[in-house]
Amino acid sequence: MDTDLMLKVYPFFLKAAWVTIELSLLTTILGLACGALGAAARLSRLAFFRFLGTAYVSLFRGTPALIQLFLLYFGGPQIGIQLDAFQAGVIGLGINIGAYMTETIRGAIIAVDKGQTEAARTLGMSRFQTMARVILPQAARLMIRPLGVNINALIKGTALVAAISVVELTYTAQRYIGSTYKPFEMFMLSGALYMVIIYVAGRAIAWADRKARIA
Amino acid sequence: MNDKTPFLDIRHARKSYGSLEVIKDISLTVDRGEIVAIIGPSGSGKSTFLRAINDLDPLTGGEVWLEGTQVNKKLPHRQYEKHINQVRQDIGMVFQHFNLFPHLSVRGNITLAPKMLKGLSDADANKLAEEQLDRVGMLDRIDFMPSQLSGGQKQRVAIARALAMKPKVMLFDEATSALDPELVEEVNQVMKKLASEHMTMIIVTHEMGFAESVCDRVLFMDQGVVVEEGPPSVIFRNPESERTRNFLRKHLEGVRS
Amino acid sequence: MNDKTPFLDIRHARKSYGSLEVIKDISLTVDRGEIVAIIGPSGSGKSTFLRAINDLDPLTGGEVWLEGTQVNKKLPHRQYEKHINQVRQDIGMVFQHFNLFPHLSVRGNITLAPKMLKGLSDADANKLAEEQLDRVGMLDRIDFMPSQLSGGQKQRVAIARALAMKPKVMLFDEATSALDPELVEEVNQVMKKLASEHMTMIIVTHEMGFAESVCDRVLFMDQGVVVEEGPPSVIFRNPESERTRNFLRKHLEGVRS
Amino acid sequence: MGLDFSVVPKFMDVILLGGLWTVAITVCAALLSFFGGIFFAVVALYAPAVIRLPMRAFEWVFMGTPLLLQLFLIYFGLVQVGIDLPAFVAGVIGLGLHFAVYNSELIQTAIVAVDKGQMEAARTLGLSRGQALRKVVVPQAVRDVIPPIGNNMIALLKDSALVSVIGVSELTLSAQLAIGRTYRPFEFYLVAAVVYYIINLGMEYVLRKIERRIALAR
Amino acid sequence: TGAASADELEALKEKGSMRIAMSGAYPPFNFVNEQNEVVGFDPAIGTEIAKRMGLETEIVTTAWDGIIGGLLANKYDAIVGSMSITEERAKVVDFVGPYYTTKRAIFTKPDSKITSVKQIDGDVKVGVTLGETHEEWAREQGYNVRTYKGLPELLLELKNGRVDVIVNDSIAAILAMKKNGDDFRMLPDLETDQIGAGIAIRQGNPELKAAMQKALDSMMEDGTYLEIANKWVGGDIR
Ligand SMILES: Nc1ncnc2c1ncn2[C@@H]1O[C@H](COP(=O)(O)OP(=O)(O)OP(=O)(O)O)[C@@H](O)[C@H]1O
Ligand SMILES: Nc1ncnc2c1ncn2[C@@H]1O[C@H](COP(=O)(O)OP(=O)(O)OP(=O)(O)O)[C@@H](O)[C@H]1O
Ligand SMILES: [Mg+2]
Ligand SMILES: [Mg+2]
Repeated sequence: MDTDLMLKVYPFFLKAAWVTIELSLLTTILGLACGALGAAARLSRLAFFRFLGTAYVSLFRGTPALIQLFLLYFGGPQIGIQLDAFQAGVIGLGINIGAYMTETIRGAIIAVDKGQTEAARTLGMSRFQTMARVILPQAARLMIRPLGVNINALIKGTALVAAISVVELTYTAQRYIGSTYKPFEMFMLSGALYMVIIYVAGRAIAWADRKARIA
Repeated sequence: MNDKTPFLDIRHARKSYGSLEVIKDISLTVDRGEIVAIIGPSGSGKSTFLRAINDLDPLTGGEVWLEGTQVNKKLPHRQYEKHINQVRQDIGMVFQHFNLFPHLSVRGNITLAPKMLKGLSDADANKLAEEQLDRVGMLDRIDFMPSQLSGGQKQRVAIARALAMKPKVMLFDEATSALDPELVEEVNQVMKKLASEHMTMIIVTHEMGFAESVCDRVLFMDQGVVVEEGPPSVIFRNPESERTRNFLRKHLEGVRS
Repeated sequence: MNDKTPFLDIRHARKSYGSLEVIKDISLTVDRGEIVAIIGPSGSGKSTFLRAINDLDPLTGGEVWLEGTQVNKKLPHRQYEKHINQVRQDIGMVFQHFNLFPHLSVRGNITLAPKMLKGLSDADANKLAEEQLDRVGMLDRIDFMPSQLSGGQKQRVAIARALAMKPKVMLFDEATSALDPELVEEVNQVMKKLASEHMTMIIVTHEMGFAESVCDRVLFMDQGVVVEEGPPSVIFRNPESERTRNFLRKHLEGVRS
Repeated sequence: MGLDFSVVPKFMDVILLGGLWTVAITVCAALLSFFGGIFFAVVALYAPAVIRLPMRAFEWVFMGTPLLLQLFLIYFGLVQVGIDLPAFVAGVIGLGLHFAVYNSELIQTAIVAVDKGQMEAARTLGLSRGQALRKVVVPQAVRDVIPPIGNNMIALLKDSALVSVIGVSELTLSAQLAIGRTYRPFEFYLVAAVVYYIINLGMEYVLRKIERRIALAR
Repeated sequence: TGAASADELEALKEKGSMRIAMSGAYPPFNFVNEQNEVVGFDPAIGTEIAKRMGLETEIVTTAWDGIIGGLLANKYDAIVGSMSITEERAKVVDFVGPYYTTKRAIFTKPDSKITSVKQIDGDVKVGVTLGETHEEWAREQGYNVRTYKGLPELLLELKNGRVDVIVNDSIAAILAMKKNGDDFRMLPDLETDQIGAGIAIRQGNPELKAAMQKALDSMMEDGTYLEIANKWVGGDIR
């Protein structure tokens, strides 16, 4: 084990970890937005929106994120979408994880007892009011943990953007492997940083879950 | 509204699920202040009929009128939504499984709809909640969460929640059948109290004794039709039809062995 | 076993949850073929007592003996496990909520334990399942899944499942109180049939009428003690204690309003 | 640059063969992740601390690091301590264990959620704890999480693309190979996406069938 | 893109800088040093060419799988990443150069029984890097080919004994072994052409191509090229 080398390069890994963190945060936000929209579409009264929602989930869950990224980043310019690599990474991964989050959010919403909707509607509350004040507050508790799993997968999935020239944690490791021929040391560094990021994210999610449960 | 218009008027109600006809042409008028019990075997369509009154399970045929307004009016979606949310405020409903909102306190459960729909201020809504909880004897639990209440207490809160909308009629769908026998009585007392205040009520129940002591009229339903209808003394003591007799006999065996 | 040894003998049973004493020194002997009912208000300890008999909720003091074998023997963990799994085969138990195994068919529910524990062949286990289902009138449902059965049917299957182990005594914990009133009767019939076959039974129930017509002896429990005990005619008609009288009065109000 | 699919047919056999490898690795890894998940879940809930805690650490590593890295360590790392796994086997183990850990989380929650009455009923019949777990509790827990486990399996299909790093010529690698020859990335990635999608539809179909079958067993 | 109408040279001049792409993981040609900077023969050549054209350079590192896709999608202007010039690639991109040449080489472990190219038959496992020209070549020879992500993996696998021989550019491999302290043997009797490495640009830019070629030629003439080659590779590799 070449600890000297590890000591020398670890600051650059820290910097790369920061890129991974930024990517993860932005992707999470975009993914949640897509998930919320997707779930709304899938639960819509209108068949057209339901179809859109279903097609979105099916296509984006049905093909590898890597290929979606390639098509967005390399294929985008052909239809006039010019994105830099980081933007493409966030948008590509965000839309991809959004499809998974759609299902998570939808699942939590339909898991709320139907009697709750009935009771609220019986009082004269509208569909929207019922959703906002009765169903969503209850669904929120149910969805935090499964969304946490989505986020965990997303953080690890950010490694894919190496393929479109974003130098994040995994590609930093790979570049150093290329020049130092020390794969184990480099992966040890990146692996440890991933574990820290994922640990912190996990704690944050557990905290949110606890908060929601107490409320 | 002139005096000849019935208070609640259900005309030729029909309901099918696919090819299964669950309600077969039932008509019923209820006067203001009248208390009607609906009894009948499981699957006879009692719940479906009750839930049709506020259009929760829309009828496939027939009309429901409350004080001269048609409840189940055919309207374009948006107008219908507006209309039905208005009408439902006049029709309180209490379910077998309470359906309290678990994320809100007792107070929150009661004030949610009045605040949202009637624009009550916090202070007014609170006053309203206290009044209604007092009415069902639950004032001391106003800041509890539903999970901290017994079944009977939950049901009394559910009743208070419905009452807080000042409904013109209350529908009860087996309000006590999910309760332990000892807890039934406290809910029955609340319903009796409402009866003494001349609240119009339609009560689906399995408790013949309670029906007998509280109601003005009893409907016996079976397989989607009203088999027999009349004052409790007649229905329970001298039913005309064989089916009613059979049901009552079995039922008493079931309850008293 | 000599004739003076009681069939089922519970001696000075005590049970606490922390500082809460739930069973306070109850002794009870039951003869072979005897049918005992336990009644009492909610929280009085009926379930706890019943579940102590097969050591599902172990007692904190006292002994349970069945046919000369101590059920709640203190043994090292592994030996205890072996012992208790053996003994429990002799003690059938039926719960309020059936607890059928939802992932297994009716047949699977009944044959699981005999196959695993008694090493019955598929053919023998099937024959056994058919016999027991016939006994509770459910033979035609042998290949249904529990989700396809009504509550009463589920409970009859649960009884058949317990009977398939050929138990020496059957414990019933409010076997009918989760059922719709119409479905209660069918389960009561099965229990009556077992009574006529001289099965030893201990029945926790809320149905006084049923207890009266089936049982040889009734125990009234309250707050962890047996307040009164005797033949049903005495307990139900002429109870000695004030507490029993109170309970029975309230209870009748609850059921019949 | 317009799309030109005329180069595709020449490589179709390579792509389809890659598709078969993808199916093979997905099926094997899915099975491993399923049974491994049950095993880990039972260990996590019931094993004594000496077994449970190391297992927990092991799960932690799998939960906390990217699959890419795990595959690399299994394939290139284990051989240095004398465990020489063929790439396919290493891929199956990496993918399988990675998702087994996820499945284990699901199954643990479900085991805890199985109605207490089920264990009681089984114990009352005289079944031992182990027997009750095996025949009554675990089957129900697994049944309850079939839909989310199905999700994991579909994610596994997509992640099988990563096995290309250790040289298993699955679908993504085959597409890359064709791209390497023709320099037509879009065409081949699109073709690969379609093949993935078809495999995915197949899996969804099977899952729906299973879900319908278990719906009765609730 | 309307490449045919407007040559990109103009646009580059206007912008004042040129983006050049490489994997960043192919020492000594391009790699990251311990200061996390991308250095090596390729960036040096690319920077020098740009300088002679009056342009700044911006270096992009990207995984090899997508490197041509990125060029075609206009994510950068040239690939100066040790890309071998092949007929097939030339159908998709234009090449400036070659800016260096190398030879294909086959390596074995020092104690291997394989001492000649002729001994490589169907039982011999041949490791190559995915997407390199060597992969295609090895397949054409009918070898039992296994593909990997890059040279580090190839060397590991050769060391681990999971492949018997590897096929790679001679220079990169020799330098890597030196650095790594490995003592692999090059099969002596491989008959192979020189392989030229070129700078890939988008097609339809004759002026850009000519300008870059001119810059390359001039640095070869005035000795700058040799200086760079000596610094990074340790010899002239024209
Ligand atoms: N959503 C539905 N789809 C199909 N059939 C339904 C649906 N809801 C109810 N039914 C059927 O309609 C019939 C009447 O049901 P309903 O719930 O009104 O009976 P009920 O008299 O309230 O019975 P219970 O006393 O058990 O509550 C039953 O046969 C039932 O199976
Ligand atoms: N696991 C437990 N921990 C603490 N207290 C318990 C536990 N189980 C039961 N108790 C308490 O023991 C007392 C007796 O409960 P038990 O369930 O035996 O009553 P019961 O007579 O069966 O009532 P019911 O008619 O409602 O079934 C109650 O006060 C209950 O709260
Ligand atoms: Mg009903
Ligand atoms: Mg009890």
